[in-house]
Amino acid sequence: MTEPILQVDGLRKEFGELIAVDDVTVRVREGGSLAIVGESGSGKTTVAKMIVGLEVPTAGSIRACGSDRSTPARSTAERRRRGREVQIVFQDPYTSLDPRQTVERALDEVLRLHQGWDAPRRRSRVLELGELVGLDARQIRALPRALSGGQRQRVAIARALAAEPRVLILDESVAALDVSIQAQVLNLLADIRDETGISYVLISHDLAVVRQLTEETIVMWRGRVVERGPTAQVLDDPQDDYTKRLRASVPRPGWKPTRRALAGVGEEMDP
Amino acid sequence: MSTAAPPVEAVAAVERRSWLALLRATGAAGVASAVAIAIAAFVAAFGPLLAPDSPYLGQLSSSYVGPTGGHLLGFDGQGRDLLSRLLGGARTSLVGPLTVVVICILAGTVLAVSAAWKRGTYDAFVSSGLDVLFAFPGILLAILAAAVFGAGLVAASLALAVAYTPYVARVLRGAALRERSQQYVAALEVQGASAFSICLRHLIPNMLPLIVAQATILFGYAMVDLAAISFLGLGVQPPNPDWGVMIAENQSGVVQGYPLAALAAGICIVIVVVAFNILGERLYDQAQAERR
Amino acid sequence: MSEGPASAALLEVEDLVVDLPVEGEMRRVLHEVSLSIRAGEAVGLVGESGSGKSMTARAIDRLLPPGAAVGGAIRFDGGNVTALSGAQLRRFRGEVAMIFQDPRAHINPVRRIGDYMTEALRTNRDVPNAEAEDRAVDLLESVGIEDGGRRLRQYPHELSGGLLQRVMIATALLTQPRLLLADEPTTAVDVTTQAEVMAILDDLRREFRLAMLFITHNLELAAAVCDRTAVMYAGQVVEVRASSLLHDDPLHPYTAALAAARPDISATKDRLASIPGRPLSAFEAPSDACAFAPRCTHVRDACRQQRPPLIELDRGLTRCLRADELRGHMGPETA
Amino acid sequence: MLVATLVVSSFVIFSALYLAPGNPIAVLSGGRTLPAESIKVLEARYHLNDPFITQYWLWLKGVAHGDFGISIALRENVSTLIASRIGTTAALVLYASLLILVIGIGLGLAAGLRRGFLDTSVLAVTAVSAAIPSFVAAIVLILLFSVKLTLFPSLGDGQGLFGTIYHLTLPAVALAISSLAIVARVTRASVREEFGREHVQTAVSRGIPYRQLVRRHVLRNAAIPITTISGITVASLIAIAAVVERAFGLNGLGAYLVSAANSKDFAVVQGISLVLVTAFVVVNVLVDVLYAILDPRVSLGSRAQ
Repeated sequence: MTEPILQVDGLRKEFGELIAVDDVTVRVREGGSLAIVGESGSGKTTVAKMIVGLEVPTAGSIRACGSDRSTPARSTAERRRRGREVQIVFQDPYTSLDPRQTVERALDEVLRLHQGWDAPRRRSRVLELGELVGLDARQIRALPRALSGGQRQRVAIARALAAEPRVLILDESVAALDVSIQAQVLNLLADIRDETGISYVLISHDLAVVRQLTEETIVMWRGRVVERGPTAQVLDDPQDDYTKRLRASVPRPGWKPTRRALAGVGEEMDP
Repeated sequence: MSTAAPPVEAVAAVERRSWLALLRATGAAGVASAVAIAIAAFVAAFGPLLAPDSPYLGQLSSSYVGPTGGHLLGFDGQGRDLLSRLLGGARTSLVGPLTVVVICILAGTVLAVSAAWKRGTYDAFVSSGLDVLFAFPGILLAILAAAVFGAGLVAASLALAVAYTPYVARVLRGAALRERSQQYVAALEVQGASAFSICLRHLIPNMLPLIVAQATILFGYAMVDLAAISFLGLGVQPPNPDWGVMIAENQSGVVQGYPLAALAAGICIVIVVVAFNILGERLYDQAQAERR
Repeated sequence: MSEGPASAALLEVEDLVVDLPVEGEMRRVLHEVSLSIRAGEAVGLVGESGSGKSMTARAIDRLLPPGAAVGGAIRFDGGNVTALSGAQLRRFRGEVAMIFQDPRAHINPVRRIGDYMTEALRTNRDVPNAEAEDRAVDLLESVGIEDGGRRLRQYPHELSGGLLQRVMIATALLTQPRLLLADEPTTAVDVTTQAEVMAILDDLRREFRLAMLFITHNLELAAAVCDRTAVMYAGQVVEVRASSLLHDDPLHPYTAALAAARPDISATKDRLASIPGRPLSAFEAPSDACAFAPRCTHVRDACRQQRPPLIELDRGLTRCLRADELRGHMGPETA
Repeated sequence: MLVATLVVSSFVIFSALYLAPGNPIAVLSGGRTLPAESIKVLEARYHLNDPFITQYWLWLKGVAHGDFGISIALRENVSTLIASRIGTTAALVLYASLLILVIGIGLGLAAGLRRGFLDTSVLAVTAVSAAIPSFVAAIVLILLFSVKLTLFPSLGDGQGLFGTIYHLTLPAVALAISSLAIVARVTRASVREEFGREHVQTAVSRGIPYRQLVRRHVLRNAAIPITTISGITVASLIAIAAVVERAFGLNGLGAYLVSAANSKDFAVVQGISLVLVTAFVVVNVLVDVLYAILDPRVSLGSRAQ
């Protein structure tokens, strides 16, 4: 068996007294797609931040594309190499782009960072990337404020892909989009996977989106993994109490919301 | 059909706002203020060349003599041509505040951006250091500086710059923290861009409208404070012309019933400060509006 | 589920038109919105961003920003809402309670929870403070907050978002209103909390025989908890349908497309039937054509030549010229 | 924080002695040539032969007991000199603060609550008066009220309560005018901003009457930023008072500080600076306390951003 493209073992993160992530283990095979499901406070976003190096793990190890990234990068070259291994697309289309930078310049900046190409070559790659995510030449020259939320999210995807990463982390990347736009972006992500063979890690609270995009699922609750397995199995036949409750909370035709014992699992109770 | 651009998505042709467009957006009062500032700057640069007479030499016999043919504004208490002194005084009255603003904006920006970037203990250290510095009112620090280093524009300007820096840094730190938390910054970090280049090429340019607004507002404050210090005799030293010095020199005229000499210098200060205040306020509103 | 006679409606909105001043010019935000709610009935109002669903609620409660131009009619219990002022308007607002999406911004941060909850009772109903607090504690208990007495003495920043949303719901019910306008009350909370909040709303609504206008972007949620659902697009209501029929037998292509575009939790779709383009705001949409025409896969020339009226069809309402012929052919299965 | 700030500022004020060009004796004597025994006295007084930190500590101990040293120019105890002048400055600052708080906040509230003529004129007048430096205001006031109308004196401190108020009126107005305008503008803006808050809309949607809405939700919340700006401006008066005292020939601390700085009377400069900084810091701390009372989200010690 070949080594997984992303391998996370015993990951832990403490913020002072709070244990945000506790003993999380993740495997993603090349070309595979994994969902990390959970609600606020589950630690799923902290896991994503540690994988891309925005947070330093308290304990545990992270390996991507065969090299270790458990500790902060020492050199510029190392930092950029990691950038070519794993990329991320965030949730908020409105702050994910520099408002002063055109799409073109944003993509060009990333290309310059990673490839030793001359200007014409970078320019043609920018157009190629635009085409890949469905942006025309006019949109490529535009500033973010001229673009809709869906278009901005396409730009964020293109920027991540510009580094030609092997793993793309989607941190609630379609959560802020309108339903009709969300469908477009989900289809786009499926097409990109077919074309490039990239692996996805989807961080999401939306089980329908998880079903649509991933093969494997991990369910997190209060920093710990409570259930894992093939996505269809986890959603159709959840074993853990919390997963069951999460599944039952999704509105559907004929759904009847019920009140549970309030101090029960998952219920936030503050002082 | 797979990844083609959806048909009805249109792109509004929104260009990046030029500084000229920004100025126009500040309205009639903003533009008028900018014009007033431009005139003041021109006078500061070329004032001595424009002056009809010497700002230094005069005859005591003309003391507090009103406007006559060759002397549009008459004479000051020492019989010097008032217009020439006003024109000559523009330079020190504007260069002083400019020095203050440049220093405290530079220092404030560096402190604010580095604190916002590093966060944690470094930020706490910088912030509490600034809080302590906040305990020195600008004028008091300038008087102290004059007592230690001797009276003069340089000591006064440096003292004011030090006193203003915590204020600038505090305002800009808030803006830098907001910018730092934008997701595009995290995206660039993940790409492997260096902190220095992200700050220089993204953070600071995005804070620029606010920085310029701050600088403009501070210019007005610095001008008032420096003129006050010169008025106290601890800034620009007579016989050099300076609007603050001129008010002190000609205060006796007010009581003697000839207020023009002191008033003229006062009016010059008020006009320039009003212009900086209004323009700064409008630019600030624009900077805030752009954030939304 | 038939449309009753007009007199039976508690709230009736007819051809509501709203223009707002934006940068010096008037911009249309609502385009002939018509809607009715009977006493005790829950109606969902669904739409994507910019469709005008929140603006509709604001117009009903007379909360539009200054300078807004309002046309059409809003009637509550037979009375003309748009003509109300002063004490009458305040009394009307006591009968219509509003729940907002972001409780943290909508509750005064410098006053205690108890003050927030009882202010309207003390001020408008002259209920003594102690009695008002007792009632508040009772209602907190019915929204699942047991230690109400302690909560009343806390400040908003000491409570979590989910708890604050419950406080807001309890507060809305304190003055015993007859209509609840709930503007995306669960959008900012977690899925499990959403289920909890919806259950509470549902229970209390039935207990108090309260009518509700439930605003959301989530079609499945609205359909699951409301008797009828109205779908908005570009500042107009394009369909009103019994919730039970909405999913399988929609009357407007937009509703059908919206349902088809959502991924399915119980099955992986090969490809989502996405709607091309982006949702339009009222002022961007064509005014002399069907607003959905530019994105509609069933569009004909006629759709571009006039704005379709809201017509009745199978006890529902639709703004589609081809509704009758397309019926059964625009559902998710055929998309 | 209060203690830390005071320690650091006293340290800065003390070490200014060493920052100055020339040896401490030259600084303390202001360049005057002193007889050998006077130098001995100075050395003993400032413990100049001890290590720097010891010198500072002994100086600070002296200050804590009210011993600020001896004025080289007047050959008198600095504390006596300060005591005889502090009253004038305190009265001037208090008088001006009162004007700022009453008129500034009053104008700001009126303009914030009523759109129209009053609002526009307050905006226009305050835009100009915010830019009038105290010494320019001083000459205009002297010209109008002493020279032309002869209603108020242009010089001197005055005797007794009424005399003091009478003599301090023009100086207080000159000192207050620009701060008053700034406070009025910020007050107006805060009221407007609070009116636009979502929670105010909630109160409207619940049928709360307008007057109560304004009082309990708009003004109550606007009090927080108004407190901040009032605190900053009132504190800043402490230093600007020097300028006004000079312009009106008042015998206050600030004017004395300036003449001491001019004549290089170093002990006096140190003493007065320390008094003024302390007053400045104390006002800021009072504002922080008030802030914590007004805003339940702020706990004492965490300065509002």
